[in-house]
Parts: sequence; C-alpha cells; structure tokens
Amino acid sequence: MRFLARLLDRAGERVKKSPAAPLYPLVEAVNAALFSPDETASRAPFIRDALSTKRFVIAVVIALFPVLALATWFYGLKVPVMLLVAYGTGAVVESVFAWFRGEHIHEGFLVTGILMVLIFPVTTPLWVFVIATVFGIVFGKEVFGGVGQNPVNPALVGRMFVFLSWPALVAPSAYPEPAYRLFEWYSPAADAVTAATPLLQLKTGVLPPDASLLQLLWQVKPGCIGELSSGLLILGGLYLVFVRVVNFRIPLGMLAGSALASGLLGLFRPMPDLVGAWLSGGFLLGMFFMATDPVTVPATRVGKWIAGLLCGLLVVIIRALTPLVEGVMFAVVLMNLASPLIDEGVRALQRRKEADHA
Amino acid sequence: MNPGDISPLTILIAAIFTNNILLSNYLGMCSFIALSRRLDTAVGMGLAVTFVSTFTTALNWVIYHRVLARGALSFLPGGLGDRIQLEIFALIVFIAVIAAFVQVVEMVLERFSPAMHQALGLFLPLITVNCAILGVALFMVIRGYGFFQAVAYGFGSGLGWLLAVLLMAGLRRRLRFSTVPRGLEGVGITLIVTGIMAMAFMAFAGMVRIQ
Amino acid sequence: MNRHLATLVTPIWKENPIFFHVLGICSALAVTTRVSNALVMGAAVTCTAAATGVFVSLLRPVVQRSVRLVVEMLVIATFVILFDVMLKAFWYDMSRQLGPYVGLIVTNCILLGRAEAFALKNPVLPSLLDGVGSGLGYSWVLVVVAIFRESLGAGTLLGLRVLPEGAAPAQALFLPPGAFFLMGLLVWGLHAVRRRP
Amino acid sequence: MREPRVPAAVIVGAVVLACGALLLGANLWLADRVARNVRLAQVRLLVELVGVTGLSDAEMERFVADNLREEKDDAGRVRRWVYLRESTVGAVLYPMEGRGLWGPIHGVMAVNPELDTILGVRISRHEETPGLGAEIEAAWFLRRFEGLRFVSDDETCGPLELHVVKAGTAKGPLEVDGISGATETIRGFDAMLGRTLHEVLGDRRAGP
Repeated sequence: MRFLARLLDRAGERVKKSPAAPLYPLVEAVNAALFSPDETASRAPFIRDALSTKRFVIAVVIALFPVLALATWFYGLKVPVMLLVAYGTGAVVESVFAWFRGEHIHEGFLVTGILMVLIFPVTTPLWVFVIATVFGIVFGKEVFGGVGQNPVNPALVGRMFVFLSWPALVAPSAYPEPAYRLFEWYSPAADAVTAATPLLQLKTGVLPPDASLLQLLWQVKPGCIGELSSGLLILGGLYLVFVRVVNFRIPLGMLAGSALASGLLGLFRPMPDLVGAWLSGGFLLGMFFMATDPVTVPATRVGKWIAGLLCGLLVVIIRALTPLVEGVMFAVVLMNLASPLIDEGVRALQRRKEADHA
Repeated sequence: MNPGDISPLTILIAAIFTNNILLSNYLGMCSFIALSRRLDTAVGMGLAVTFVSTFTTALNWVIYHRVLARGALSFLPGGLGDRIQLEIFALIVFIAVIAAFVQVVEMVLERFSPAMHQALGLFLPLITVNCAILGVALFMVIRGYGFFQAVAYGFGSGLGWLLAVLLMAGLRRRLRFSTVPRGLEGVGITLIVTGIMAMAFMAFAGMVRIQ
Repeated sequence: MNRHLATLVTPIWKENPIFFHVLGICSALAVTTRVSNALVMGAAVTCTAAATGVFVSLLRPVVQRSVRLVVEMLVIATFVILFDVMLKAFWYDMSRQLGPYVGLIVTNCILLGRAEAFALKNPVLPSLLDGVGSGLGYSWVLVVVAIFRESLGAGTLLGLRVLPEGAAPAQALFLPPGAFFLMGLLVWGLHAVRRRP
Repeated sequence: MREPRVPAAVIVGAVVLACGALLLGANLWLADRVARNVRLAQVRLLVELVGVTGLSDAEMERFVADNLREEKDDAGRVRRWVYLRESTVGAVLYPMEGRGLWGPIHGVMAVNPELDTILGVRISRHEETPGLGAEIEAAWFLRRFEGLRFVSDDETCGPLELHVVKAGTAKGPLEVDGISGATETIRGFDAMLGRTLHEVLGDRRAGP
C-alpha cells in the first residue's frame, strides 16, 4: 500500500513538473521506478495527455466494445456469458489477493477480462476458460503484486497455459464459421460447421481464389472471438492511437518487423502474402491491444521500436517455421520477456553516448 | 538413419531455442537462480558457461570416443583393448576434464589477459558445479553425437543458457520494483517467471525440422 | 540420542536443502513427471548422500584442506556411478527413464554442500544421519511435486489412472513449464507456513 | 582444525585407487547383467511381437535364439529376423531407426510372411516428451498399426501411401491418426515407418 502510494506520488510530481504530463499514472509509476528521475524527464516527452487509469480503461473498452457486440451477433449469447464469467472469476481471485494485501480491487481488470474473452474461440468449454482466467490472473499478475507490476500480459499467460494443456480444445481446427446467432447459445453439437481460418489457409497455401484482401478486411471470418473483423480492430486500434492511449511505435515496429522477416524468409521459401498475414489471425488484436500494454513494453523510445520489430519478426518466424498456425500469442509474451533487457541495452548505449559527448 | 545425419547448425539452433538446456532440461538452475540477480554477473557467468561448455564438450568427446568407449582401445595388442572396460569412469573423467579445463583457463587468463580474468575469473570456479556443462557431456553420449554435432550442441547449450539468464536478469531487475508477495521473493518468483519463459519458448518446439 | 534425532530431522523440514539452500533444484524439476521416478531419484540421492557423508567423515582425520574438494568429488562420483550401475543392472527400465539425471547427482550441490558443511566437521554417525536427512528432505519435495505433476498432468498416480475418464489432464503441468510453476508455488507455500509460528 | 600429517598426494592417490578399484569391481560384478538387460529389452520386444507370452527372461532368450533367424547386412548390422514356427515362416521382424523431436527412436516392426501386412510395432528406445511424444510407445497408439495392409489390392507394390497424420484427420485405410500435441515426433515416426516399409517392399519385390 505504502509502496504503491509512493510510486503514485512520484508520478504525480512529474505531472506537475513537466508540461508533458504523463499518459497514465501506472506507466509513469513504473517508468519512475525504472529510471532514475533525472534521466526520465528528458526522455519521455511523447506523453502529452493527463489520463487517469480510469480513462485508459474506458478508452480501451470503447475501442473493443464494437468487436464484442459484433461477436455476440455472430457467435451468440456465449460471448457475453464468457465476459461475465471472466469478470466474475477475476473479481473473486483479485479480491482474495487484495484482501491479503489490504488493498482495493483495481479497475485494470476490466481490460484484461475483455481481452481474455477475445483471445479464445467461442468453442472453448467454460471450465477451460475459467482455468485460463485464474491462471492468468494469479501467475500473470498477482504474484508480481497486481496491476501495473506484471512483466507479461496476464491474459496471454492464461491463454498459453490452456493452449499447452488442452491443445485440442482451443486449437484452430475447432474454430466455427461465423453466422447469425444472436440470442442463441453456441453448442458444438448444433453448430458442427467448423471452418478453416484464413490463417490456416495462408499457411497451407490454399487461400480460396475469391478471398481478396478487401474481403479479409471487411468480411467476418472464423477465428477467436476477437478476430472476427479486421476492420473493427483497425478502427479501434487507430482510435486508441489517436487518443494517445496506445503508443504508435510498437504497432509500427511490428509491421516493419513482420515485413522484414517475411522478406528475408521469402528468399528461401514461399511465404504467404504479407498484408494477408496482417489481416488474418490474431495479428491486429495482438498488435493494437496486447503488445502495446504499457507496463509490459520497454520504457525507452528506442526500446519500443526494437520490441515492436522483435515481436513482428517472431510472429512471422513462428507462423512460418513451426507447426503452430498462430504465433502472435507467443511472440507477444517473448517480447514482453525481452523488454527489460532491451531497456537495459538501450540505456547502456545512451549512457555511453552521453559519456562520449561529455 | 543415424544421428550423424543432423547438421551441426540444426543442433545449434535446437540447443538455443527448441531444446534450451535450462528451460527444457532444467540444467544449471542453481547458478541461474543465484546469478540472475544482477545483470553483470549474468553476463559474466553466461559467457563463461558458453566458453567452457563448447571446449569441454570437444575435449570430452575426444576422450570418450578415443579412450573410454567400448572398443575405442581395440588397437592395443593381444585383444587387450577389448578387455579393458573404461566406460564406467566416464562420469569421473568428464568432471575431471571440466575442472582441469577451468583451472587451466583461469591460469592462462590471469597470465595473459587480466581484463578477461577480471570479467570471468569470478565465475570460472563456479562452473565446475554447474550441471549444465556435465549435462551436455552426458547428453552427447546418450544421443550418440559426432564430433562436430557435439561441439555445436555444447556451444548452443551455452548460448541458450546465456540467453535465458540474460532475460531473467533483466526481468529480475524490473521485478525489484514489484510488490511480490513475501514468500515468493527471490527463488519463488524466479521459478514462476522461468515457467512463463519456458511456456513461451514452447513456441519454438518443432521449429527445427530434423527429418 | 536426541541430538542425533535432531541431526536427522533438521534437514528434512527446518533446513530443507531445496527450499532454504536452493540446492539440487535441477533434478528436482527434471524427474518429477512420475511419482515412481521421483521415489527412485530420492532414494538415489539419499543413499549417495549417506555414503558420501560416512566416507568423507571417515577420511576427515587424514585429508588436508588443499585436496579436500578433489577427494569429496571423487567419493561422490564413485557412489553416484555405483548407484547408476546397480540401477542399470537391477532395474533397467527405471534407469532408462531417469536418463542422465542419475549421473547428474554428481553436480547436485546437496551432496557437495553437505560434505563441505557437515561431514568434514563431524564424526561418522552424525554425518550418516545428516546425509540421510538431507536426502529425505530432498525426496519428499520431489515426491510432492511429482504427485501433482503426474496426477494433474497425466491423470495417473504410480501409473494408475486417478482422474475420471473424460477429464483431460493438463498437459502443461507435465511439460517443463509445469515443473517451474509447481516448484514456485511450493516454495511460496512453504515460506508462508514456516513464517507462521 | 589440526592439519593432518599425511602428504596430500598420498591421500589423493589412495582415494583414487580405492574408488577405481571399487568401480572396477562393481563393473566386473554387474557388467554382464547390464549387458543382458540391454539385450533382454530387445528380446522382449521380439517375443511380444511374434505373439508368445508367459516366458521367463531366460526362456525368452532361448526362444529367440532357437526360433528367430538373424539376417545381417554387409555392414554386419541386423537387417531383419525371420521367425520360424515349426519350420514355416511365422513372421518377419524389421528393426526400425528414426529421429524424434529430442533424439533417436528405435523400434521393431513385425510383418506377415507374405510381406504385405503389419502384424505389430514396438518402440524400444526414444527420448520424447513424456505424456506427448513419448506416447508413441503406448499400446493404445501402436495398436492402430496392427493388421494394416500396406500393399494395394491389385498386388502392385505401388507407391506407399501408409502415413501417420495429424490426430483426428485420418482418412481411408492407409492413414493412421497421430498424437495431438506431438507433431514433430509423429513426423519422425512417420518417416521411420516409411523407411522400414520401403525396405520390406524391397524384400517383397526380391521374392521369397
């Protein structure tokens, strides 16, 4: 409690000090903790708008709401139920930990809960979904002291665990064809029609001739709940970039990194269409809403570029060279894990440069 | 088909990513936990492990296949070579080679490159009890690697360990500012982060086509 | 006698080598996919730790400081190889399942650590008890981790099915990451229990 | 602590000698047993594959020596075993070698005397992930190969189509479901099977 207060205090001081007020206190708190203060003031000028955590949460919820609404239309009542389950489980786990620590529940889970729903296919059994939520919150967040202190994306930690535990239940082969299902409960028996995702088709090289890039952009396509419409994800993502809730360096770095890897690998083997790869699978969802999570990326500006590049590279490498169809989840977590090291490297270089100048 | 057919390059990549000696064989955990506390010690120990693992694997391969293995001494007269069974000493010999190599390197460094000695000197003695190095030697025997495969495996395992310990050192530096529950501080949280790392590295499983 | 009992019991709980000295974690993670493997591995460490303790203690009056590490390593390695050969001769299947990890007991810091810290300073009987205690302290942790990993990760215990048919075990616990998470949880739990009087 | 008087070299020498003697003694005592265990592991597979049960270890060794004729290739490696049951061929067993995700895979395949149907498959050695790839040695998986006829009906030895495929996607009589979550192991297993069958077909073409 006192520790958190101290962090927030320090962030608050900086808000007062610089004309470039912090994006949200949490990032700032972590930044402040990672940097020594005199270093930071000059190095985080891109933060321009004073936003509280609440406003950050609201912005993300606004950006993702259309996606959820569309998913409910196409996948039925199970989508809102999953959201309720995620929030319910999250609330229980968080309050247990908060009680032990003597703190309040943090509204940050509102975002994690939505992401949790979006990264699972609607076919996921609810018990698997509950286990993923619990695992993600406990091992992705609470063991590190809660919101703002987690080194990796909690939703993805939960997703990875169930992906490795019950691959058959959450694997791409089980993704259903989207169809009008509003007010219906999705059941595997009634909706036996599963469809190959565009990503799988790209991987096996049998993209149907009528699937143009425009269609990938505007039509709904099978996949995880959040991968339904690329168009809505782009709109939501751009909105977040526009209101400066999301830093543009990571997404741009990811696009560049994937283009680079795709080009390099393309010299040796046939590669799927690059733009097609961007528009299919979880790339957009990961790029705008997962990889950009401010507490899990490097704090330095150069570091953000490097992390984005690395993430893009890894997505393409995992998608192309391993038996896995989708690589975004693993790529984002690997990038999260490398982020502190990237920061260290960048700062060491900067220190050396300053020393040379002086 | 025998293991001789896999290219050393494949083994190198597999040893770093798909089959990381720390994340999938759990070797070198003790020093991993102890030395990932600081970035500079992690770098030092990681480099030392890579160096020692590469060269001792080469040495151990030669000694094992030219002296200890069954039939290696069959050139001796009078069928003597077939009667001597030295395989049982492999473990002791491996340890001795590692310890001796570390000693020699330390002396050479002290004499000719004090700067290097300053950087690595502290970590070299610790390596003798790093099970990753001995583990590499034992796996090399079990998997029947050829010389270049063994060297690639030793080098790759060292690099894989270096990668893991560097990532962990960075993360632990960042975790210093997290309010980790008290019982988890230190060892506990390191194990959990290693678990997340091991899960993420599972993505590379199957990246290397061995067929 | 009471003192001897304390020597035996202390490393099992109060000064458990895995938790409070972070020794021997490598093999603790590696062989815990099956309870049977964990039991054998625990037996291996207990036997070699006890034998090492006795012999290092016996050699104590004649060994000089300068060479004590060499002697300790030799003694440890000899007993580890002995156990390995016996396993190969009398329980071949198990020896194949444990793979190189029996050999790796040599670098298990528990043995060298206890030899250095205890057997080098104490008479034979306490050294034996300390070796057995350390081995048991190591073993029970292995078995506990293995019980969780085998039952939840593979749905069996000692090869017998324990999860109901149709309940899919969580393979991730069987894979390497599971070992790290369970070990982390166990460390957490133990510290929490120990702090409470 | 008082420093002992005995010179260090003497002590180390004595310990080395003692340890060496102990190990050599253990080796002399147990080497044969270990070698026999290695042999027995193989023998057990062979006996199992020809469908004989209830033998003790010694009986199994005798059974294999009496009833299985070893055929070696030019390099002196066992190429196949021919199982003679009352002087007619009961089955032919081929050793298999391949690579999995982590290391080599070894096994044996039994084929009927006409060399067109698999009687059984056993795995003797592998380094695969327990619970996933390691399931290639499990009975539930290997049972899928029993009685598989790999020569087409028109008796041509045509292209081999027997394949182990991704779990749950097997179509037709010549595709066998793999193990979910063990793609790479199955890939190696499939290749190993293919190579062995290739050899079988070579023998089939060469005539009885």
